[in-house]
Amino acid sequence: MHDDDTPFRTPVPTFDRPTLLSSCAQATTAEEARFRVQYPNAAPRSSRIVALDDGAARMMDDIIAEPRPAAHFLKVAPRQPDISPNEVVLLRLDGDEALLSTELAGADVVVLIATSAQGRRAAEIIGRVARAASVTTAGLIVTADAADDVVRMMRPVTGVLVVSPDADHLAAMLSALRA
Amino acid sequence: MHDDDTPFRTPVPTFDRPTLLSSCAQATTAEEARFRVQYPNAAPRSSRIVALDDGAARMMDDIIAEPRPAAHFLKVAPRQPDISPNEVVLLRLDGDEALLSTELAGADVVVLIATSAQGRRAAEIIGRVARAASVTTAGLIVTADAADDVVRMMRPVTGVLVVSPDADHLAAMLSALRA
Amino acid sequence: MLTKEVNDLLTQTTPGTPMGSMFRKYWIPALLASELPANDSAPVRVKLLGERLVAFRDSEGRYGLIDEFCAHRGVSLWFGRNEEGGLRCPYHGWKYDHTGQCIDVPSEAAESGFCQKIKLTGYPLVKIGDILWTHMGDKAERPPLPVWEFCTVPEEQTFTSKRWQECNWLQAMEGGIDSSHVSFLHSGSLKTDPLFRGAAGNKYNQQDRKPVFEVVDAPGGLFIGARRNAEDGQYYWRITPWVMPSFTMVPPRGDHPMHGHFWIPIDDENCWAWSFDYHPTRALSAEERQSMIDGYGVHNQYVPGTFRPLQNKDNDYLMDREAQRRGETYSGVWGIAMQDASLQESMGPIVDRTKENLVSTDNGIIMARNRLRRAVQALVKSGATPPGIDPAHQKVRSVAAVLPADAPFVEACREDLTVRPGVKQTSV
Amino acid sequence: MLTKEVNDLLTQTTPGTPMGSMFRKYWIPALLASELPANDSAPVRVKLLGERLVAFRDSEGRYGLIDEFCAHRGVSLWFGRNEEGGLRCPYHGWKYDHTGQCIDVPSEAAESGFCQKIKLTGYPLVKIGDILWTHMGDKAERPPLPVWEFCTVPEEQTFTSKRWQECNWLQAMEGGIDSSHVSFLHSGSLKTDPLFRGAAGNKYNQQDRKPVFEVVDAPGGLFIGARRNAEDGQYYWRITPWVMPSFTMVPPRGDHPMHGHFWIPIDDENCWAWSFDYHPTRALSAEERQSMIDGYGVHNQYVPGTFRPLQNKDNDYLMDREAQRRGETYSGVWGIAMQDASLQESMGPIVDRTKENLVSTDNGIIMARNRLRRAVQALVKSGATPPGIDPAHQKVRSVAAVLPADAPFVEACREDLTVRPGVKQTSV
Repeated sequence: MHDDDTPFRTPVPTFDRPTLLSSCAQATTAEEARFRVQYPNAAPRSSRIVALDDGAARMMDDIIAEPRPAAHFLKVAPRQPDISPNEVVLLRLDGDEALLSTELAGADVVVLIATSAQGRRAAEIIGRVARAASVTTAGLIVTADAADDVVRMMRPVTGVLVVSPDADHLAAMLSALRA
Repeated sequence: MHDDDTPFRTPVPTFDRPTLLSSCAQATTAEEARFRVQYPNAAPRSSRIVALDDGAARMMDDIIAEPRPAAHFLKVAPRQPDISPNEVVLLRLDGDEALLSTELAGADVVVLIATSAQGRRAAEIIGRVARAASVTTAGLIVTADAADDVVRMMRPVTGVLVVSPDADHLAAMLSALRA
Repeated sequence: MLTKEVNDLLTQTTPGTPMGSMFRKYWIPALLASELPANDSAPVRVKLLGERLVAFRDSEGRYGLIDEFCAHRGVSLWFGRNEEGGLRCPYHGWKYDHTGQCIDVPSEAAESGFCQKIKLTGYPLVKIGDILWTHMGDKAERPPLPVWEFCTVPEEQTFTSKRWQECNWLQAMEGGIDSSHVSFLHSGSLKTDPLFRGAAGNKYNQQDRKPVFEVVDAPGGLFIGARRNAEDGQYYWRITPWVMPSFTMVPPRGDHPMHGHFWIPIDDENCWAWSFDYHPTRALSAEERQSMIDGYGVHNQYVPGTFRPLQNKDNDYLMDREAQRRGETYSGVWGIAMQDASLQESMGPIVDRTKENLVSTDNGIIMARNRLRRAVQALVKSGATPPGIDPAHQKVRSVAAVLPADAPFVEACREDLTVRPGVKQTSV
Repeated sequence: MLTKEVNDLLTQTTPGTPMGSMFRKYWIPALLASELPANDSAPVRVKLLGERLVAFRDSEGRYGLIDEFCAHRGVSLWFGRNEEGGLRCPYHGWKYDHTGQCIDVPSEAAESGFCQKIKLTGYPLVKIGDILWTHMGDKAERPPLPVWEFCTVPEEQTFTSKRWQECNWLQAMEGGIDSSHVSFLHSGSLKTDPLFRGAAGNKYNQQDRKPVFEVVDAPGGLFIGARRNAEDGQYYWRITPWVMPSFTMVPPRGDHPMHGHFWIPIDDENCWAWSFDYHPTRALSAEERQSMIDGYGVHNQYVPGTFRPLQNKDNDYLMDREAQRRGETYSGVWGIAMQDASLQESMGPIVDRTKENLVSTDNGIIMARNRLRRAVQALVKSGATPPGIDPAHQKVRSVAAVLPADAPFVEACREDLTVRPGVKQTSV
């Protein structure tokens, strides 16, 4: 089927439309804008930020000065004991170990950070398990290079991907998403 | 004659009326409202507030904390020497005696306060003399009961009558009337 | 006059204001049921008490009154698609049910449950009579549903309209309890309006243009009696009930339908004047209903397709100086409703009551303001339930009657001032 | 969401504001060349970045963009007489040349040299393509003239329009980089708009309504890729370039002309939405040009004699609920341009971004805001030249392409995303 199989119909705008009291003319003044959304209309979100490699872990350390109570900052542990094909061992900020399966329970979004393809295996597991659990994933690749291999690693495991040479997008993204 | 003897005529509103610059549309904006009445447009009023009975006198004492320079607060004196059928002896706040005839001279409004029918005779004289002198009278009956007898006493001698169980209407009325 | 503080207290009803909190204790009219005529019909923008809302009727017929703006990026949901059990924002497809709960965020996996975290403010909408009523306050303190007689009689006995009035609710409402202007402003209309003329009582109005007022406190508000001289030393009384915060009824004339108003804040500078006509015991005649549709009585004509009066401030209310000169209308403006509205709008968006000069015949207004002030302050101080919420307060009628000279009017008309199902109004 | 501080930083562009200083670093579109059609034609009022200006074309054909108000008594020079090499105030005859220099004060002796002491602000106006461009910043730091492809191709290959949009520039611009709304808001238009329909790529849009986004930093701004499933495990990519501060291009469809936008602040609550259509290698057909004039594609119809859209907030954008129900338009509003503008205006004059709830598909917008914030702060801190001024940054094109599953789209389309004179666009 082609789109232009649909017969083309021109709507005819006319002038005989009244201005309703409820019209947008009333809807978009600066005065009334003050009264919009007077209450919290979204529950707090719970996010997991996972540094997949050493460069990503350093970046993460740089931004966690700002307190983000609803976010867990995690790093892929250097040693991965062979627990299960669906498990990754992570390290909390305080150095304690945490399991991927535990962290995913109750998470709304997982943000994966990569500066290289070093974390390929962990990325693959996190992406697969998060998808099975219907947890949204976002990826941030911070690299000045072309980064083909990192894109290839991250694309299948994330729902949206951001590529930038600048580390400060991480803080901007977390803040924008209320993470 | 019946009202509906008048032939019925339907005015025909039309759309061909221009909006003049001087139209009400310009006359009723919030911005221009600031510029209304920039000067005192009414001379001070002089009022006499008369408590007709003991309950009314106690009520009056409660509200005169607020200074009202244009108001004279008066109570009907317990002893009424037989001076004239058109005279009532009143007591000022400081306890001095004052005559109704003196107080009515220069008064704009007389507010009579009653909580019972105790002051019937004084009310009758004040109402009659005030009407003869073209001084407006208002009555306030403060009572939780049906108060038939108080209404019967006050109605013939006042131009407007307020009946309420709450004493605080007195202050509201005096303030509203700039008394 | 009022101090600036009290004027602000009584006129401001946006969220967080004391009077706004008080209005949010009541069931108030939100829109005409005819504005949402069918399941999945077009959503309607509603602004009440300064809040921007959108009303819709979903595929199952459930009414919703929710925040107008999508939680995602703030787009107006008036542009939304009302279909398949909810209102969907046309920008990125977020969808809300009739309670304001987000039920779909297409960019997120349905299983993620993300949408459950998003909830817009939602208020109930309940159809009683011709009106969809809402309660914008705390759900836990929702009062009983309204029982006003005009909206609980059979539908053939009642008619409701609403019009946009371009001023603060309080000065509009004050017109409803101000009987002393009838002999002036509306004097022409008593002769010509099909919903007024012919009543025996009209002659008292016209013979005695200086009524005397009595204002009597009532549990739900006030009764305002205006008496005029009648035959044999008796008085012709016209009794207006006012129930807090803003319900008023006009005293009846003959067997004409009874009418009254609700005055509901849109925001601080606009209000809805709701106007109803009903007869307690009989159907409205076809002629009466047509007169109401045509804008007679307390109703009005409209700019087509809107609730804005045909006569409005942009066309000087179609003022006719010749009709004014001939005495057909006292102010030159046609119709009871617009005679009132034109003058009230001319007072400014929020009249500055520090500058007014009241006289003693204004005592009905003075008392009403004081009742409102007391109720608001009691609510703020101790959470006291304001008058008018108790269904017993709502079961009132207006009265027109000839009474003996010394009869206290409230006592003499105790039963007549109360709703009595199956008994017609007391009228002259 | 953004903090209030950052929202203010990005949305305010009047003189002295940080973002206002940044906009004043660029050449920006000021008016259509057709608005000043001839020497000594009528002057035109222009408001840009909160500054009130008047544009005119003098007797020698020199363009001037100067302060709107006469230095003498503040009269608007829009009332002026454009004659004999300058614009003369009609009040007392003061006259200004195209640079804003006062060249005559009739009340003073010419010999006094008084007029030389009077100088209004004046900005350059340069015609490139259909547009008169201006630079409102420091003359000493004037950058190279703009080299955007749409205004440097031969005139028969290009068409430009502008429309007034009644909201802040940033929320309008954000619509231009928000690819995720296309499958919803514009879904009807893909079927019916003569400037879109028939492209092979349209089917991917309609088959896969959940695109996946990748956002890639570029020297001048961003590339935003939206991928949808195509045949044989490949992806259909639509790539939107954004060049700072506010240039966006829509990915092409088939051999239809390419289009895009500039979003230029009028003041903080209004902006110009500039819309262009061009083909890199062929003349626009008569039918295409007529469709653009008729308001199809990214263009729109006007209230006659103005640049205000025929569909505007005062008439609810001529919303057609029946067309919405039939699915011809998703929101009931006709035309791509007004579909966007209606929703963006409904968000309020300056949307309060502290209250929004972004999701991860909004990352294009998140990144763009962060780039703007960084550039403004770098400008304030160290005077750093913002991205988008370098002519190399301006030589971009949008792309629509089917690529292998694992290809990074910017690398795979490096050449296609760059202006190549004589080579047509890469499109599906």
